[in-house]
Amino acid sequence: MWKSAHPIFMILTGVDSVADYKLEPFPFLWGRERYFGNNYLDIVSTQAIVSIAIPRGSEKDFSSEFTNAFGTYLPEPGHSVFSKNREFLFLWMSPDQIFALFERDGLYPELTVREKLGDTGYITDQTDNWCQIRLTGQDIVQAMERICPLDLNQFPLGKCARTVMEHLSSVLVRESDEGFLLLSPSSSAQSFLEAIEQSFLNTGDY
Amino acid sequence: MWRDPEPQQHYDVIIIGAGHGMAAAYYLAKVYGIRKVAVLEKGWLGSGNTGRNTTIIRSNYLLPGNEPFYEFSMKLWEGLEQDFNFNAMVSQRGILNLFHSDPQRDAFARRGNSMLLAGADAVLLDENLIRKMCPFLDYENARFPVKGALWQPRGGTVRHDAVVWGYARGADRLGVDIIQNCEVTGFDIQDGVCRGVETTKGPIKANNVGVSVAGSSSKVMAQAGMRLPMESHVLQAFVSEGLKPCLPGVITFGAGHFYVSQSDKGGLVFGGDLDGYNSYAQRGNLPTVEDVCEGGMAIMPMIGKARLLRMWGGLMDMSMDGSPIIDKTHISGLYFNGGWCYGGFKATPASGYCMAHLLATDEPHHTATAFRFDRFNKGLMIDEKGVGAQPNLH
Amino acid sequence: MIIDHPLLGPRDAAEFVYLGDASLIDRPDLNNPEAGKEFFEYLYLRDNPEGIHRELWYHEQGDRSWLVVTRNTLTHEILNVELARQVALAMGR
Amino acid sequence: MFSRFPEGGLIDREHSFTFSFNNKKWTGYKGDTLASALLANNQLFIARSFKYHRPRGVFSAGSEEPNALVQLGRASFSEPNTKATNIELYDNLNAKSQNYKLSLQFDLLGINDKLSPFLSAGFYYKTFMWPKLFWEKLYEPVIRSSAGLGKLSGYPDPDNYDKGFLHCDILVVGGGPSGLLSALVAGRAGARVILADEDFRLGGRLNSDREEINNQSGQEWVAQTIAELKSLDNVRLLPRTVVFGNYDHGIFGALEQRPDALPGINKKPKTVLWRIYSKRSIICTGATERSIGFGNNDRPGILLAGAMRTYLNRFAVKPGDRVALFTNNDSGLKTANDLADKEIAVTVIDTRPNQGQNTDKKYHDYIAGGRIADVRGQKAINSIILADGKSITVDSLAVSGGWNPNVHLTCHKRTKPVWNEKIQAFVPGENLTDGMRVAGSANGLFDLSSTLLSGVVTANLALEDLGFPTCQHPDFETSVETTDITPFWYVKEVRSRSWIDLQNDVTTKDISQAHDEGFRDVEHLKRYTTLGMATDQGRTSNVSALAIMSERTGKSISETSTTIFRPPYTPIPIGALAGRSRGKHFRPTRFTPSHRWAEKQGAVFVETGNWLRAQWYPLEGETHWRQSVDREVLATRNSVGVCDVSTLGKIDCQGTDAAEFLNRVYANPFLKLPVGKVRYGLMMREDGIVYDDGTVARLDENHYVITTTTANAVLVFRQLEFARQCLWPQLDVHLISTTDGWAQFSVAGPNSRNLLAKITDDFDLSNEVFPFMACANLTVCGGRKARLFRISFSGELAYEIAVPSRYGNSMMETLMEAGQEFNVVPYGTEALGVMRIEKGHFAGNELTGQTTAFNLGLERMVSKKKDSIGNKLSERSGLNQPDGIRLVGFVPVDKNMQFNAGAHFVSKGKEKILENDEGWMTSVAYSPTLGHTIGLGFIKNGLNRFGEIVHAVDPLRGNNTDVEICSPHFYDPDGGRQRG
Repeated sequence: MWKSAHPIFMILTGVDSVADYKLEPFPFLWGRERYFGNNYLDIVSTQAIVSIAIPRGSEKDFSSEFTNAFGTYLPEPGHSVFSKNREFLFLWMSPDQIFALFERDGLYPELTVREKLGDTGYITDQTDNWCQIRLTGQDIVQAMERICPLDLNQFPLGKCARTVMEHLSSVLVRESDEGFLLLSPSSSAQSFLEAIEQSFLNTGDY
Repeated sequence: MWRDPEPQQHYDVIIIGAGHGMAAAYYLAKVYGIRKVAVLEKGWLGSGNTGRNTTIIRSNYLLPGNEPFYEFSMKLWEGLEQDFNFNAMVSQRGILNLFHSDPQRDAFARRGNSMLLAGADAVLLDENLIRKMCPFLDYENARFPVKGALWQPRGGTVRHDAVVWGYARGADRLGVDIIQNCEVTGFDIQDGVCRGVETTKGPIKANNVGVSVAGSSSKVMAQAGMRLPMESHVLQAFVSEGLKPCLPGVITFGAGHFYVSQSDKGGLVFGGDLDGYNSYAQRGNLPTVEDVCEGGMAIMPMIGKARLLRMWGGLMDMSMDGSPIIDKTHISGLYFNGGWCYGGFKATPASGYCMAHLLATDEPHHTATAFRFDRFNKGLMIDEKGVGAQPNLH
Repeated sequence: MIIDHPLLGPRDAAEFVYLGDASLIDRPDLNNPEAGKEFFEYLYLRDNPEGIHRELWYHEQGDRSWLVVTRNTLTHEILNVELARQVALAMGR
Repeated sequence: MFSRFPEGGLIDREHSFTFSFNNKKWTGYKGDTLASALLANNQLFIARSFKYHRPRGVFSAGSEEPNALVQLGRASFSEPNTKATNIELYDNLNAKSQNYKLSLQFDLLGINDKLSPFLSAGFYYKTFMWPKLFWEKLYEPVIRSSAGLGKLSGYPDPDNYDKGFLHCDILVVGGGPSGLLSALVAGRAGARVILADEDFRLGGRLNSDREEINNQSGQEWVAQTIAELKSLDNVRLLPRTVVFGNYDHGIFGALEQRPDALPGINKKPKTVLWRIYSKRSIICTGATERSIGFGNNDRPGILLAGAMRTYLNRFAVKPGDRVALFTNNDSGLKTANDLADKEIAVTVIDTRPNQGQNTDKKYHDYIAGGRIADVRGQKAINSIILADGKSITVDSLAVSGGWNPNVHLTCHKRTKPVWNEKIQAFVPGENLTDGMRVAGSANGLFDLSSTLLSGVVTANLALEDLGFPTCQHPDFETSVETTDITPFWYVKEVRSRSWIDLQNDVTTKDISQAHDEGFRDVEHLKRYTTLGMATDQGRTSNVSALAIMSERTGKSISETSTTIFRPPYTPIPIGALAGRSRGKHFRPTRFTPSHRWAEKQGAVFVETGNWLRAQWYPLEGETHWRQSVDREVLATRNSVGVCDVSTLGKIDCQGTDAAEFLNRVYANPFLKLPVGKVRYGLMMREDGIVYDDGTVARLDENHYVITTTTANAVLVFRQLEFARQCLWPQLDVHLISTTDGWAQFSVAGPNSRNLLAKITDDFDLSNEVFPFMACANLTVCGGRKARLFRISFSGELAYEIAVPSRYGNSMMETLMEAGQEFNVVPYGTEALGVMRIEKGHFAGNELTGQTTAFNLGLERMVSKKKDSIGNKLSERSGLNQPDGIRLVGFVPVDKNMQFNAGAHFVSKGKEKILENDEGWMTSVAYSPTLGHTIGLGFIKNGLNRFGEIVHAVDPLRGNNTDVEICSPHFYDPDGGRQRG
């Protein structure tokens, strides 16, 4: 009999024999980093993204499960929130969906969330759907206003939003006073990176 | 150019709308001998879509319901100026539909063959021929390289205002009353029969009433209690400053949303997509302007230094399958012509002719038999673009 | 244009995709004896007013909510914005 | 003779620039415009007019300029129709005159001016028709060759352009006195303010006029105000920025010229197109002066009076020793006063009979109630002739017919301006929307103290709206200004032509003629005469034309009303509006996970939407694409091939109601799909037309994975969200796209199982355990997460294996390495296409958006028992006609013959006309498996016509092939191979 399709069971039951081949990760932008003056652009490659959808009809149960698991409330629309231990950053994505961002510690990031939440919520690994770019520095707003329709001067810590830049879907998260995390679909990551780099080059002598 | 008469009490035919409607009145008088006709225009002559478009004429249609009609229109264009003795500057310098992929080529080939089978003209060009004809297109650095084009040499442009004026002058001389600044406020319908209209200049009686009001179709027909398979959308059009001649004809960019020609005065006349939302504002917003210019720069990067001089917004009667309706209604004596989407200008002569035919004979013209109201109910849509009941995508 | 999203506040219309008349929520019941006629009218016949229009917009480059926007088609003034799901639920869907 | 005063003006005499005009070198200063520098060098004759090629010179000092258009820059950097009055001078600037044949001085087309009796308004329409062919062959080419003004280089625009987004509480448009003050008041109150002005120097008329504010010079006041504005963090100053359009909900379009981007010097953007999102806006765009009609009033050396003041005071240009001023209002007298103060001999001709008696200025002469009938001098004015015949020798002439508030931005949303009798001009209408207010002379306030006060009042109103503190209204002490005007539009006692629209060469006579021919609406006037349609958009001429028009019709100007003001306020380069989206950056590029590997193999790529996909993988020695594709097909069919199919849309669908949801969005049933199984899904639009197709895999009780076609991934997701939120909001179902998350590979061919066995971890791939249409989560290559689907597009024993996309490149390498013993090949989209045609699978070419399940032969898949999207309307009679088109296969009767997609079908022996058209060929391939060309296509009643021979008619390519109708399943029709 072939085994249950569920990935969690696959892992928990282990495997008897493994193939002789190895797969190596190769994200498109891996290792690219760059300074623009004092502004730093870094490709984040170790952070997992897991989506959690909230089951219809059990919103309240989910909310309390969530709070029990992570020591914080669900993020408000347009906002992000850290878990109490600050290991997880949750982004509000839609009325019934949030993203959990955390340091990846295994092959199955969805399991990390599943272990915390139990069977409440529908979970999908989104890590490979997105490229993640972290920007830090004082001139980010000046550069990003060339491509970002959001008002980044009024985008305080704890805000996040999905929008469109240069025809590309993107998610912005204010991570620190001088720092933003940006997500954009991984297949077009190269175009996204070029758009950001060009914005710096157009706005300063870097 | 034309008289400015007060409306009479009764006409054989009243036509509402002086765009296609003016053409209809002209052919009614000239071809069908019905001269006791009034054309009612809410604004000034040419204030509707006839005077707000990118002036392109072509008959490069795909579907059997459409192609013979548009080819009929093309032939009328070709004899138009001699017909009404007014120079509308019909300029058949060709229309080039660029394609960028094999599936697009296949679709254009199917279309080109439809055109040839219908007696129109079509040529499939490869990249080398296009390079000779249009050396200024982006071949080296294009995101979507040009693979070829469907060319209709007889396509081209016409001076749009002159079309209005020419038909008006012609109709006026045949006895048609052109009544400007006369808005229809209601229909006189008794026992399922339309006997006339109410207007801002008082009631006017008629044996038959034809409605041909483009983007205002839903509004006007609502006065007769009808709901239409139609939405009104804004389409922006653009013209650049005058430039020395630099384009050979009409060029359309298949991987973006951009079509362009150059007027006799030297302006680049161009356009793209609808703004995309229902609107009666007759003006659009900036994102569409940018989108159109992006398409323009992507395909012909020499136009970066040409300046956009004016833009305007027309009210498009976007139908549910992207094709028009020329048909009688369930109300006796009330006829409708609309749903031209943003292809109405090129149709002006045939639309007028077929409307005149319908008004005069109560039967559809043989090139316009598919343009029926009941085609949606029966599943006989004429959907050139294949996007379904989504008017803003046609 | 700017659409004042009920959850997220004002956002550029460029983030949205337009569908059309909000009556598209009110999909007929297949089991109705007149279903054929109702589906035809539902899909093809639209109010197309010059003035107040309730219409569907999708926040595709945002939170993926479908919204019911009440907008004046003559002036483009937006009078009200609701989550379409709430509207649909209130209609008993 | 014009010259430069030895001192004074707002130019930086420390920085002199050399520039070239018509190939001669000249000198100017930093702070000059090209126009001021040319005037200072006594260059009056600059351009030829559009229609009559008359000599023209600088007329204004701003973006309203109708005359002084030049071709700026060299070669590919060359910009046509550039207003010399708007060009900020820079070192080595190069400009040339335009619109002449031979030379500016000796223009062959100057003959047009002599032919003018035949070239009046609308002349085209009445002539050039006979004989018929002559229009296209003769007349039109001639007219076209004389069309336009400047030239495009024909080369790609080499400049860079950028765009951006700005947000503010209050946008102030215009940096004159009212704008500066509005911005200051709003800035001090703490509001986020943006102040934009099209000039490179803020200050507006205070740069041109000699005024005092609170005992400071206007210039000192400007400098002090700007200094304070610059000190405020919440204020952003945008000089060189024209706000060109007012759009919905407080959004404005603005174009900033970047002075740091000089042609060819660096790659910085030349302009930035700003979309400014404002909560409130204050329009302080000032006013534009208009002229008066009189004979030859277009000659070089005739300037608007305000412009002459600008050249005099701001640019220190001396307009000769003897200057005449023709005015109907007080503002003109300011020019006379400033000229007189510079000890220039001024003759004032004031149309008003009773003015000027009390003036103490030392004018050379003052003629009250005077009128200029004509001027002398072709390429530069040398004297004026008064209506009474008196001649006065002059070096230049200043004209003021009054001022028109720049109401444009207030009208872009169709608010009509209203006529104000007192100032004889249109002012902004009532009920401006989206928080717009108007201050200063844009609102018809022409004296400085009112202007300043309105700046404060307006800013306070905006601040109050937004909940900011307001300020006291200060008192302003300014010079006393009077603004009296008596309407006077044109001089009647003239013999020569009086010009109204200088650029499009429209005269007072043309306006009368249009009226006489029945063009009595202002829009008709505009269209028939082309008045106001030139690059200056008639900013100095429209109102004068209206006045003349209303005189003819007997209506008031108010009744006559204006044409519609539309964006843009000034012409905007198309390149600037496109920004970065051109060339390769026109749209984003999406790469497949194995792109790098494919690149190394020398794959040929093809655009499919935004994706780049490998089309085929040529090997050394293969010179024609067909060689590569045939090899890939045969190798796959004979052993095994691998294709990156990651571009297919993938949607995770989860929830307790997921099955119910899928059952409603697909035409075929989905309630009973077992866990671990895949089912083909046919998705329709509500109108019963096929929308998309793909597979649905049930990975777990409440977890499905949907695939869509590459092209429709986004559209299907949108449609599903609509169904989920709007149609069935109670269902517990959740969607998320995972298209980019998974690298997915088709592994196809008889050895596909053997190949996969080498890389999967302890997974039983046998037909018994993992049959056709099975699916599973599993691990590969030592514990890597993967999904496996046993589905086949090629018709072979085949699988699709998915791994997280960052492992995709490595997965491709691994499959190639592990597959060496099977002679595995990578195959591209061409081979994929060939195999699907051989197998009779439809794809994008068949799904035209007009195709029904019936057309595809899938009508039995559409469940009649359930309510799913499109089922009801798919039953309409027109979509189910018995002789409707059906998808079938075609083979050439002569197997050596080829045919193409796009050919139409005509029954044998029938005439090849549209009436006999029975369908068309949708997809064609050469089948290396069968050894001849095969095709799929739609033909009427096709399923009942197997074996019939029809013509595949392709007149477009001169091809006409007899083809036999057959089953679309050319290859392994029983499907034994894919189930094996």
